[in-house]
Order: sequence, then C-alpha cells, then structure tokens
Amino acid sequence: MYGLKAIQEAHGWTITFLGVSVVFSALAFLSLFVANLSRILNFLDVAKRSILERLKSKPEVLQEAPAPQGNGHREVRIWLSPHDHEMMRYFELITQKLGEPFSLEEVLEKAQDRGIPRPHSALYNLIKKGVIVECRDKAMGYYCWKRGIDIAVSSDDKSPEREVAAED
Amino acid sequence: MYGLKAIQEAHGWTITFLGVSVVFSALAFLSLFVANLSRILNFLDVAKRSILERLKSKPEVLQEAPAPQGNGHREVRIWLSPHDHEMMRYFELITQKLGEPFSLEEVLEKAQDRGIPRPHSALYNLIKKGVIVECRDKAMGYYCWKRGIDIAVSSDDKSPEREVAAED
Amino acid sequence: MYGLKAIQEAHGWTITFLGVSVVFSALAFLSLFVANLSRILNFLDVAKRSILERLKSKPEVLQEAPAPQGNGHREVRIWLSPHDHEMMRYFELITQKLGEPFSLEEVLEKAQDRGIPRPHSALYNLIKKGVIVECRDKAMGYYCWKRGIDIAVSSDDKSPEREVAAED
Amino acid sequence: MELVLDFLSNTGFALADYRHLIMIAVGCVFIYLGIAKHYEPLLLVPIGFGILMGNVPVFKGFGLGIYERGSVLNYLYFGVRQGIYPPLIFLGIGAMTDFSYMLAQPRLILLGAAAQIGIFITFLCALALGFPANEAASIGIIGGADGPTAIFLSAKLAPELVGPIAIAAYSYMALVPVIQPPIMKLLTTREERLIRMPDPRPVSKRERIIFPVVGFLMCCFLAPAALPLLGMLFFGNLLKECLVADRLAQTARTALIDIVTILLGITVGASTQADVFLTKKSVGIFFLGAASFMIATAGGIIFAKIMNIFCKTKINPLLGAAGVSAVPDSARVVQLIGNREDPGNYLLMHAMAPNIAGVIGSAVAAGVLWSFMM
Amino acid sequence: MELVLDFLSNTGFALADYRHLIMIAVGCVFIYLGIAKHYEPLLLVPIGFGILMGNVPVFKGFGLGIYERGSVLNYLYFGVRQGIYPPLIFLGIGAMTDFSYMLAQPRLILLGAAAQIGIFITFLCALALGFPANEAASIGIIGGADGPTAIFLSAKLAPELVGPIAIAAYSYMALVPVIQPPIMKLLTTREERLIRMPDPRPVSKRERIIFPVVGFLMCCFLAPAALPLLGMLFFGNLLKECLVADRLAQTARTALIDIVTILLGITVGASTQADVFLTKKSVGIFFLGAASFMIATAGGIIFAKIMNIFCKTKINPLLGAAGVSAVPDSARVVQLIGNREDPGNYLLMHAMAPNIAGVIGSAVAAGVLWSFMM
Amino acid sequence: MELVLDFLSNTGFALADYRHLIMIAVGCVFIYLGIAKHYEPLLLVPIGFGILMGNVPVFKGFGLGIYERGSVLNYLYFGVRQGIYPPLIFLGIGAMTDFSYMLAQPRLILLGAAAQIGIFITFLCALALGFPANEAASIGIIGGADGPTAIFLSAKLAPELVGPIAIAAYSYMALVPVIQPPIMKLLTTREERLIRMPDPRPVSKRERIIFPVVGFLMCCFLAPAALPLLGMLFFGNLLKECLVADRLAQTARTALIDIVTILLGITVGASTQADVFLTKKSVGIFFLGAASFMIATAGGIIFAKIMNIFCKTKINPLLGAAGVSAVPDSARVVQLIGNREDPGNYLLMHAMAPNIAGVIGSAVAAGVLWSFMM
Ligand code: NA
Ligand code: NA
Ligand code: NA
Repeated sequence: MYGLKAIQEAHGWTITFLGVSVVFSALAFLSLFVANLSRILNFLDVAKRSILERLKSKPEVLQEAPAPQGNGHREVRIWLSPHDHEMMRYFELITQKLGEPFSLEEVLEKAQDRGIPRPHSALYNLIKKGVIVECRDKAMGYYCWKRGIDIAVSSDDKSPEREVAAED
Repeated sequence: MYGLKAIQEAHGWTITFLGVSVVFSALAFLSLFVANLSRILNFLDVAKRSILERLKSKPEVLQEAPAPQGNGHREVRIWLSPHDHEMMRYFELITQKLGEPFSLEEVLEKAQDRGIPRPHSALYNLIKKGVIVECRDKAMGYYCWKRGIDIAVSSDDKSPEREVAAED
Repeated sequence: MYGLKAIQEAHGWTITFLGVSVVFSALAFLSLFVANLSRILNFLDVAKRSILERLKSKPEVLQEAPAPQGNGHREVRIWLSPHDHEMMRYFELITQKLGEPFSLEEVLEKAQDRGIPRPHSALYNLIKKGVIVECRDKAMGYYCWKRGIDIAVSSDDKSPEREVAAED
Repeated sequence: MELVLDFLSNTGFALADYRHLIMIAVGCVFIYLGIAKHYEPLLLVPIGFGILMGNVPVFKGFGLGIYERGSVLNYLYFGVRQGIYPPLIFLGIGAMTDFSYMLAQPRLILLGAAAQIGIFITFLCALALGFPANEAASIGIIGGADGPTAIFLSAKLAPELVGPIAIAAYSYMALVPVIQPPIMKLLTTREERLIRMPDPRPVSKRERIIFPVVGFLMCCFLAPAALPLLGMLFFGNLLKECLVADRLAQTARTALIDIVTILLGITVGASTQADVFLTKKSVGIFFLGAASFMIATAGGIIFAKIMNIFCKTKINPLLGAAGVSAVPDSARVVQLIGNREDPGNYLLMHAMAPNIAGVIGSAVAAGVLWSFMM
Repeated sequence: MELVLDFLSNTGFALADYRHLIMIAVGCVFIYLGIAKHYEPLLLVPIGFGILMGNVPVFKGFGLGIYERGSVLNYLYFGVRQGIYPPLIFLGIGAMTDFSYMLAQPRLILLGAAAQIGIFITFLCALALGFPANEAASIGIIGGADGPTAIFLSAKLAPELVGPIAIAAYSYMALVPVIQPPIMKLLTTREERLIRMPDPRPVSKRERIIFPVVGFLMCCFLAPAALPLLGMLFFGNLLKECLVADRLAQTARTALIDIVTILLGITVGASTQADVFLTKKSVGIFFLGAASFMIATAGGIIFAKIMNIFCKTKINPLLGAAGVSAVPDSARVVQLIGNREDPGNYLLMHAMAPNIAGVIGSAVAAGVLWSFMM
Repeated sequence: MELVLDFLSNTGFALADYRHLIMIAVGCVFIYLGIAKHYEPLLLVPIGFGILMGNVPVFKGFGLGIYERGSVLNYLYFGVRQGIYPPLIFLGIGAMTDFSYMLAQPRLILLGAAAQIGIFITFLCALALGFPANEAASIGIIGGADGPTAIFLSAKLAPELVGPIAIAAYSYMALVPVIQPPIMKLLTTREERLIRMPDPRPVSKRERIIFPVVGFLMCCFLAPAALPLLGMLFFGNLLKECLVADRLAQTARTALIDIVTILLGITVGASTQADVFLTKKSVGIFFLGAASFMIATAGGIIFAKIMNIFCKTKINPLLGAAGVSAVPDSARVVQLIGNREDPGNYLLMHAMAPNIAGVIGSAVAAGVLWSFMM
C-alpha cells in the first residue's frame, strides 16, 4: 500500500499529531519549569531568610551543634556565614576521604577536582576563623579540624551564594 | 589410534602443510606490502606534487577558503606550507574541544598527549603567521583563531613531512 | 507458624548455634594466624640468616650471577645488601616498562606510584654502587643499567627490611 | 587434496563477490572521513572498521558472522539488538554534558522541540512510500540526529534495519557541516544571522541538581517509553552535578562510555554484512534519512522565526538548526555560520541549549513512536 | 481518536496511583540525604534515582519495567538477580582497603565476629514472626551492615525480597551516624570511652601479601559458601598488596567498581517497583533490619567489655560498634564519639580493624546461612 | 545434631583430598612466581589465585563450582568458554602496541612466521600420541606462546581442555627466560650472536594508519577464521595510531583490558578444578607444550640462519627466538642474550618486529586449525 491511504491505514496522522504534541508539551513543560525554577528557589530563600530574621531577633543563632555537655571542652563558639558553613561541609567531606591530619595542598587539589568554587579563599577563611588548625602535636605542617568547638551559622551576613553562582 | 596412522587419519600432513603455507604466505604478503608501502606513498606524493606544481604555474593557489563575500572582513590571505596547514588542522581539532579562547599551555599539553610532533614550533609558526592571535578584547593571555582570513596552501615550500617522520 | 515453634521447625537454634560458632572460629583462626604471622616470618628470617652466616664463613657470597664466561666483560663484582638487591629488582621491573635509557625522574615517579618505600635513597644507593650509570654515549641526562657486572648479595649487612616496614 | 581445495574455496578470495568489495570500500571511506576529515572520529572509525570486519567474506554456518549464534561478534551485538548500549551511552553523555546553557535560556528549549518535526514528516513519507509502520518509525527517527536513540528505537521496532539506520544516522551526523549550512543560509536573511544573543544568566548549583530529577519525572510521565534513554541521561547528569558522587560520573563519562562506544561501533559496523545491507530498502532509508535531516534543520529555523514574531528579544534563527541535536556538531555549525557574518558573534554556547533540548526531544519522540508500535 | 485516548491512558499521569507517589517521594529523600547530608552518596544517589526510574508508572507488558523480560533494566538487573555484582564490588573493595590495621591488632578481629550476633538473633526473630527460613536468613543478614553481602544472599535465597532488603540495608548503613551513638553511649561508661589504644605496630609487606592468600583459604575451608564474596575480596587485596599487579588493582578499585556500583545502584533502586515493594513484608523487614543493626552494635560493644575482663591492655569498647562493618561509616562514628569525650583520642585507625573483620565475618555468616537453606 | 554433622561434612576440611592440596600448592607457586620472580605477574597472580578459588573443596551441586550452572564463577567463565575475552584482550594489546618496529623491518616479519612451525609439529606429535584432532590442534597452539589465542582456540575446539592448555601456555610464557636461552645458545655461534642490526628506518604516521587496515584485510582474506582475534588486534592498533580516537584507545589499553584480564585470569585459574585438571591428559599437554615452545624457538632461529644465506645484510639469528611472541618477554630475552656477548648491542627494538609478527602468525595459525576442525 502506498501514499495517503497507507498513512491513514497506519494511523499516520494521529501518531504524528500526538507525537508532535507530546514532544512539544514535554519540552514546553521543561521550559516553563526551568524558567521558573530560579524564581521558586529565590522565593524559598527569601521566605527562609525572613523567618530566620524574625527568629534571630530572639535567639541570634540559626543552627547550632548540641550544647556543651559539661565536659569543659566545648567553650568556644565560632560563627560562620552560611556560605562558609557550606564550604566547611564540603571540606569535611574531602578530609573524611583523606583522613586526619591532612595536608592543605591535597585538600585544595581535591577541592579543585570537584569543582568547588574558590577553594583557596574558602579554606583560608576556615583557618582564619579557627575551624581548621595546624596540629603541631601530631605532625608539623599538617592540619586538623578543631575539636571542642560549637559551629553557629549567622544569617546577618550577606548571602554570598549568588556571587559564587555568577562565577562558576 | 597412534603414530603415523593417526596423523594420516586426521589429515595431519595436509593440515600442517596448508597451515604452514597459509601462515607463511599471510606474513610474507604483509612483509611485501610493508616493504613497499612507503614506496607507494612516496610515489603518490611525488605524483601529487608534480600535478600541483603544474597547476601552480597557473592559479598559484592549491586550496582556498571561499572567496570574501563582500563583507569586508576577509581581506587578509595567509599562506601556509602543507605541513603548517596539517598542523593547523590538528590544532583546530584540539581547540574545538577546549573551546575558545584557549590557553597555549593547555593546547600544547593536549598536543603532546596526542603525539603530535614538535607542537611548540608548529604553534609558534601559526602565531607568527597570524593564524592564531591573542584575543585581548576577551581575555588577556588567551588566544583565538584569527577570523576573517583566507588560508591558502602553498606547495613551493619544501615538504617538511619527512623530517618529522624521521623524528617520531 | 509463629514463635518458638517456628524457630524449632526451621532448625533455627541449630543454625544459629552453628552460624555463630563458624563465624567466631573463622575469625578466631584468622586472629591467631595474624598474631603469629610476624613471629613465624621472623623465625624463618633468623633461621635463614643463621644458615647464611654459617655459609658465609666459607664462600662469602650468597647469590651470584653466572660467572664471567671469558669474554672479558664481567670483571667487576658489585656487592649489594639484600635490601638494595630487592630494590634493584623493583627498579628493574620499572625500567623494563620504561625502556632503556630511562630518566631518573620517571623512574622515581613510577616507584612512588607503586608505593616502593623511600625510592630516592634506594635509587641513590644503586647509582653510588655503580649498578645504574649515566649512559653518556647514548643520551646525556639519561641512565642505564651497568652491563658486564656481577651482582653479589652480602648478608653481613644489617637487614634494613624492618626499618622500612616500620615506616610504610 | 580435497581438503586443500576445500580450504581454498573457503578463503575470502574465493568467497568474495562485488558486494563485499563495495562494503569494504564504504568502510574505508568511513575510516578516511573519521581520520582525515575529523568527522565524528569516535564513531566513524569504529563503525568503519566494523564494516570491514563484517564484510570479510566468511563461510556461513562456521560461527564467525555477526548474525550467527555463538560467534563473538554476535555476543557483542547483543547489547545493540536488545537496546542495552544506547542507554549506557546516554548515561555517559549525561555525565559529561553541562545542561546549564539550557537552564539559562529556557525559551531556546522549544527550538529543540521544533526540530523533531523532521522525525514525524519523514515517518509520514516512509509510510507513503510503502514502508510498514514499524520500519517507517525507525526511519523517521534518523531525523532525530541522535545515534543511540536511532539504534535503540530500531532495535526495538525493526531489528533487521539496525545496520542501515545506524549507518545512515551516523553518516548524516558526520555530514552535518555539509548538509546544514545551505539550508541555514537559504532560510535566513543576513539581518537575522547578525542577531546577537544576550549573555546567558549564571545558573546556581541547586538548579543544576534539581533539574535532572524533575526533568526526568516530567518527561517520563508524559512519555513513559522514553524511560531507558532519558532515565540514564538525567541520571548521568545528576551524578555529575551533585559532586558527591563525582567518581561515578567520572567513570561513566570515561571508561564506561568508551567501552560501550567501542562495542557499539564495531558491531553496528559489522551488522552491515553485504547481503543484509545492500538492498533496495537501504537506498530508501538513505534518501529518507537525508530528507529527515533537512526537514529537521528547516523546522528548527522556521520555528525560531515564528518565535521572533512574538518575542521582544529576538532569537538568532540560526540557533534553530542546532535543535536537531547531533551534539555538538550542529552547535558548532551554527557558531561557524554566525561567525562568518559577524566575527564577534559567539553563538556556540547559545546553540548548546537547543542542541541538548534536541537530544531530549528526540528521545521523547522515540518513546512516543515506540509506544504506538507495540 | 481511540488511539489518542489509548495513548493518554498510558501516560504516567493516567497510570499513577498513590503508591507511585510515595515511592517517588522516597527516591527524592534518598537523593536528598545523599547529596545534602553526604550519607553514603555513592549509593544513595544511584539507588534514589533508581527508585524514581522504577516507579515512573508504566503499562505492564510493554517491556519497560525491571521485572519484564527483555527490558533494558531487566538485563542490567541480571547481575543483581544472579549475585554477580556483589563479588565484583568486593573485588574493588579488596583492592582499595588497607588490611594492615587489622593485621596489626589481631585481637580486635574478634569484635568483628561478635557484631555478627545481630544477624543470627534477627534471623531467629524473623522466624518467630512467621517468615519462612530463607526469608528470615535474608532479613537477618541486614544486620551484617554490608550491602553487597545482603544483596548476594537475598538474591540466592529470596530473590523477590532483594529490593526491600537492599533498601533497608543501605538506609541503615546511611543512618549509622544516627543509630549507633545512643547505643554506644548507653552501653559504655565515660571511663571506658576514654580508654586510649596503643599505637598499632607496623606491618611488613610480606605479611600483607601472605595474609589474603592464607586468610582466604582459612575462611573458605570453614565456610565454602562464602567463596564468591571472600574470594574476590581477598583477591582484590592481593592485587593491591603485591604491587607487581598494581595496574589491575588500580582498575578494580576505579573503573570496575564504579561501573558495577552504578549498575547495582540503579537496578536495586528500580527493583522497588511500588506494587512489589509496598507490602506488609517490607514493613516487617524494615523493623527487623533496624533491630538487627542495634543488636549488632550492642553485641560488638558488650563483647569488647567481656574481653576487657580477660585482657591486660584494655580495649576501648566503642571499637566493638565498628564490628558491624558499614565500612567506613561505623569506624568514623567510633572516632567521633571517642573524640567528643577526649579530643586527643584517635580511634579511627583502631576502628578499621573490627570494621574490616566485620566485612569478613558477615560474608562468612552469609555463607553459613546460604549453605543451610539449600 | 544431624544438621551439625551434615554441615561439618560439607566444610572444606571434610571434603578435601590430596588432589585439592596439590592444586592449592600449584596456585601458591604461581602467585609466588608472579610476585617474587616478576614472571608475568599480571597473569600469574590472577591465575594463581583463581587456582585457589577453583580448588577450595566444595560440595558439588551447591552452585559454587565454576562448572555448575548459575554460579558466579560460571557466569564469569562464560567469556572464556565462548571465546569472548581473548578478542577483547587483543583489542587492548593492539591499542598499546607500537607496530612501527615491524613496519620498519619487513623482512623480520618472516621470523614470526617461522616460529609457528612449533604449533604444527606439536600438532602432529599430539596426533601421533593418540589425541583426537581437535585436542591435538588445541595443544599445538600452546607453541604460539600467546595466551589469548590458545584460550580462544581451545574454547572453540576442546572446551574441556581450556584449563590445562591455558595453564601450560601461561606457565611456559612465564618461563620463557628459562626455556629459551639454552636453545638460543645451542643453535647460534658467538659470531652470529655478535651481529649488530642497522637502526630501523623511521615510519611515517600515514604508514602506521594504513597498515592495520590493509594488514587486517590481507590476513583475514587468507584465513577468515582468524577474524575475531586479528580484527580486534588491528582495530585496537588503528584506534591508537589514528590519534583522533585516542580516548577509545586509551580506555581499551587500560580499563577494558584490565577488567578482562582480571576476569580471564581468575576464571581460567578456577577452571583447573582438581578433578578436571589432574588427569593423564594434562600431563601430556604439559610435555607437548614444553616441546612446542622449544621447537618454535628453534624454528625461528634456524629460519633466520637460512635467511642469512640469501640476505646481504645479515640478521642476528637470536631475533628468530623472538618470533614465538610471548610479547614482550621473548624480545627481552633476545636483548639479554645479545647483550651478554656485546654490551653495546641493542636488540630489543629489533626483536619487537618478529615478536609482533609472531602474534599475528599464531592468530592466523589458530584460524587455519579452527577452520579444519569444524
Ligand atoms: Na534530536
Ligand atoms: Na558485618
Ligand atoms: Na606466536
């Protein structure tokens, strides 16, 4: 069978109509979703921040490690911006693999492999804040995570995430 | 069954005779072919060159990008030796992967990985001839392919391919 | 079926008893073996050394390449400690892959990849003893194995293996 | 003596006929195009050598040919015949592709949909020319310009046509720099080709992680039959973007995809055994395949021009041509053509958006076609 | 028109019911935990996405579902169903694991045996709750805290439960930092947690080469059914330690294990198809699995305390908790808890000894259980 | 109680007899030779450990042994039994081997042909000793000194002999530095051993690309049955030399060949299950295999001496010994022996020519033998 008759016999028109519709609607849905995704996320961020701001007027701290349990070791509280806190989580992940104590060079190398943005400055921040310290007793030139500290996340910092996103 | 009788029964002699013949003829053919391969290629090269030489006496250009279409951008014509032209094609392949603008170091590294002979001098040639230029407007220290030029291949150059082959 | 009856029906108690016994005995055997492994090896080493010591009082050489066959090339005999000899075997393995002549840097890199302990000092030893020499006739800056020498293993050296083991 | 003659009559020299020689020549051309012209070398070289391997004349029944049970090539071909290799390749593609160009410019996604019109028009043409529906669908998918999708669909619908369809698809994908430019110039004015696109906005990490999950669910709820292809594509991309599973993404985009590409290339090539391949049908497939590519290119461009009627910020209609997928060749062609008119116009990264959308689009189209043929 | 309706009735939107949505939510939670919480991301992300792929609603009989013959997922699932993937993963684990911590402290090996008590007590509980013996054994092995072993045993004994058992095992392995600490604190005094362990002695290269050979023979003479798992584990380790075959070890611990992990993760995830997974049995499995983990943790700790009665050099009983394997998470938890009490107490490398012994122990336990069910 | 006894009677300790112990000792010797003596460690270590795995005594019918359907080892052995692994290894070898030494010195190719005489003479001897033709051919191929080829041919012709033949082939390949030197010294004079070869000419890139294509067609037209092995060998080499597909060559010579080597080694080792392996036939195979190696070595050397009668530029007859393949060990032995006489005589790169030609030669010989046995 040939020609239009063959097309009709094989439901050619219906299939084509449905096929084109499905392809277009699938990609149109995707397009719509993508177009609004950043808006949705931004909205959620704003909502989260406004709630946090309201909370901050009272307890001043967003997220906090469990309170010191009377063993005298956890007297230091270190404030990190949300961005630094996120970076800290990444570096924790990396150092878990490398083991402690770790060399900064290795950590930076891994961080670059994983595409973490601006690892040098992030690592420098963590050292400056005292979250990562040189562990002299164990091995000169190697670094450890500071034990016995509370990490608190402050929200009054400007959120640096967008800047980062603009770069990577 | 044992002994010569077993051999005969299993067509041992025929198989051995045929086997040895086939192995020898296969490798002898290969040997012959290999022995003459470079001669054949050289002959083809010479033939090609002599034809090109004859053509060159007239149009002076072997291969040419499409003529400038009146948009004023394609006024420059750059002459490359066949060898440089071949090198240009390799580097184009590499930079397609790296994206533009590219850093020379990355390009050289890739070129070495791929075993391209003497990449430094080849790249230097292309920059000297102006085929690759520093793209200052985009990113300092990075290079681009020069747009709006005609690449022409000259055949009057001595063919440097043999020298290269002698080295790798 | 439920409860204890189901357990009994399925030979639950026997399986559990046997299972726990087998797991424990397997790991206890392993534990015993591991605990004694180093002792066994040490004992074998001591035995071997004492036998060698006794032999050394006579022939002075443990292991020796076949004697020079009158071709005048094998007049030099080089004494290596067992440890250096082991190192030599590793480097031979590496250089077989790299081909001769080899660059020291490449060899060291490979050695580090393979986790050979303290490759720099080992390689330096071999060069100092003249087992590896610079091959000036072939390629400046590249090294070869010295030809025409006899390698002899001396046992009067302190065995450095334990020191090494203590480090890696 | 009889044995000698018997042996000689089973050498390739005795068994060869003109069809083997034609196919061997075709194989050599593939290898030449891949190596000397750099057209999709990662596919043309394996397929070309596969064509040689499939067309060395062998005695049938000996267990050497790709269509004989128990031969090595037959085992390796299993992954083609059952559609296993294409999803694994999609996994690798997902793990190496940066979707952020697409996320940054959602409206360009529609161009990737428009170019799929080539698939369906070719499907209709094939029906009209008398091909049965399952073969017509497999032929149409050539216009998707996506090798793994074409192999997957034809393995499911018309297994005996996998060879010609794959060869046609990869040939035209390799010839994208030859096929597309004339159509692009014909359908656009110089003014249109000079349109510059605004820089894409940066895309945050969170968006890039959420997209493959939601995108997968959206597409596969609409077209469940696209599951094996799109599932793996989006999964690969999630592995890449989530960073924490980077070692898996790394393997997926190197060892895994390379191994599968080698096996797929060599067996697809070998499946072009002369007696199966050199038929009238193959000629039809090649003609329809070419038409499919051209219609797809035109579809993308024309749709971009239609969008320009409604959009304030104009789209450079050349980008429509990138909707046929053929990643990343057609994007590169767009860049090239745009660059010729205006050396400062960098279209490449914009063209990646419809390019990747085209991959998704043709996988969805394959899913729809498949679900109708069952 | 009929065709249109027919098509629409086969989209995911029409076919979905609440169970699909539950499972999709579960998949998203897995992905979230893996990416945001860094819980075993190499497994939770693939399994999570696999759950999505297995629970996009598809028409049965179409050849898409993981349990339908001839579907791509079904072919990839073959390696799970036949227990082929787990030994290959063990090969990679062997090639990446340093056994020397265990060799240095042989008495800690026993802690790895003690923690396997969880397997057998759970087995008894499951029997008592009415599970047939083969299912009870497969449920018990969850307490081995070792994904590949659990998948291997349930593939052999109760293939229809592979999905829930694997999901339970990996969930709890991911939740080790949540499950173990309270039990560890409950069962130890502060003084015990403060015990510092002496530095492990160095282990020579010869010991490290001889161990995998002899260890393999010992374990497999006692429990031959552990052969596929332990053979590959010790073989991988021999490749690593012998140095001369390092390129094989290198591939085993990168490309090979990564490819198998991807395929295992995605198919184990997809095997949780809603109608197979959301059953009363699964609920029972999850409860028993949790119990199994807790009992195992307790078993290791209590055994360490018993050993302390007889040993002169005391063992920090926290190390007992590392006997459940879950490499290396439970070792890390031990380090963490020990560190909280005494920031200078480095338990991690000591905890690696029972951790690895626990892997061997649960493989032996799996062998024993398997041999009784045949 | 019965269950306890039943269990105990199924442990390895109860099931073991002297044959298992012999084989375990053999496995340990293989591992020792590989690790301590550096003899072909990439093969001896996996095969040695495989021998251990295959000879842990297990209850037959339980689904653990390599010859039992459904066991993990049985699935992995599939690639050996069907001859799938050897071509994949050849692919990797092609992608890592530099053919240019051979291209530079075509006359040395003939030495690679001459050494194959060992295959055929051994074939005749085996026939004379009463082996049936298919087994005799499989035994003869041991003299090809090429593991994958030997496994491929015996998998096709005499599957039950794969174990002993592979073990014999790899043993003698590992022992090349022991077997060859005396023969080399016996058959050559000091003057001959002192012959220095002229430096090979440089080979252009075009030659290196054209060779694998034409070489493949030539060999496989003559001996079509060598297609799976030679096709993959030349294909791998084309991938390597064409540069544009380098990432595929890179994977073929690392991840792919390593994975296949691991699986082949471990299963070939395990296929030496005591009751199948320790037979009179195996003893015969080992004797004939050794003879085969010696004849092959002698064949290559004598042929080189014959060629010297006709050639102006003399060939160092030691190079003939490299014709037995055993890449690159026999080439290294040639270098070593040549070096002993004259420390300035670098024969290694010359020896690579007959070495590689020997690989091609034995694959052709395997093809011819196979085609006669069908
Ligand atoms: Na497309
Ligand atoms: Na465990
Ligand atoms: Na050979």
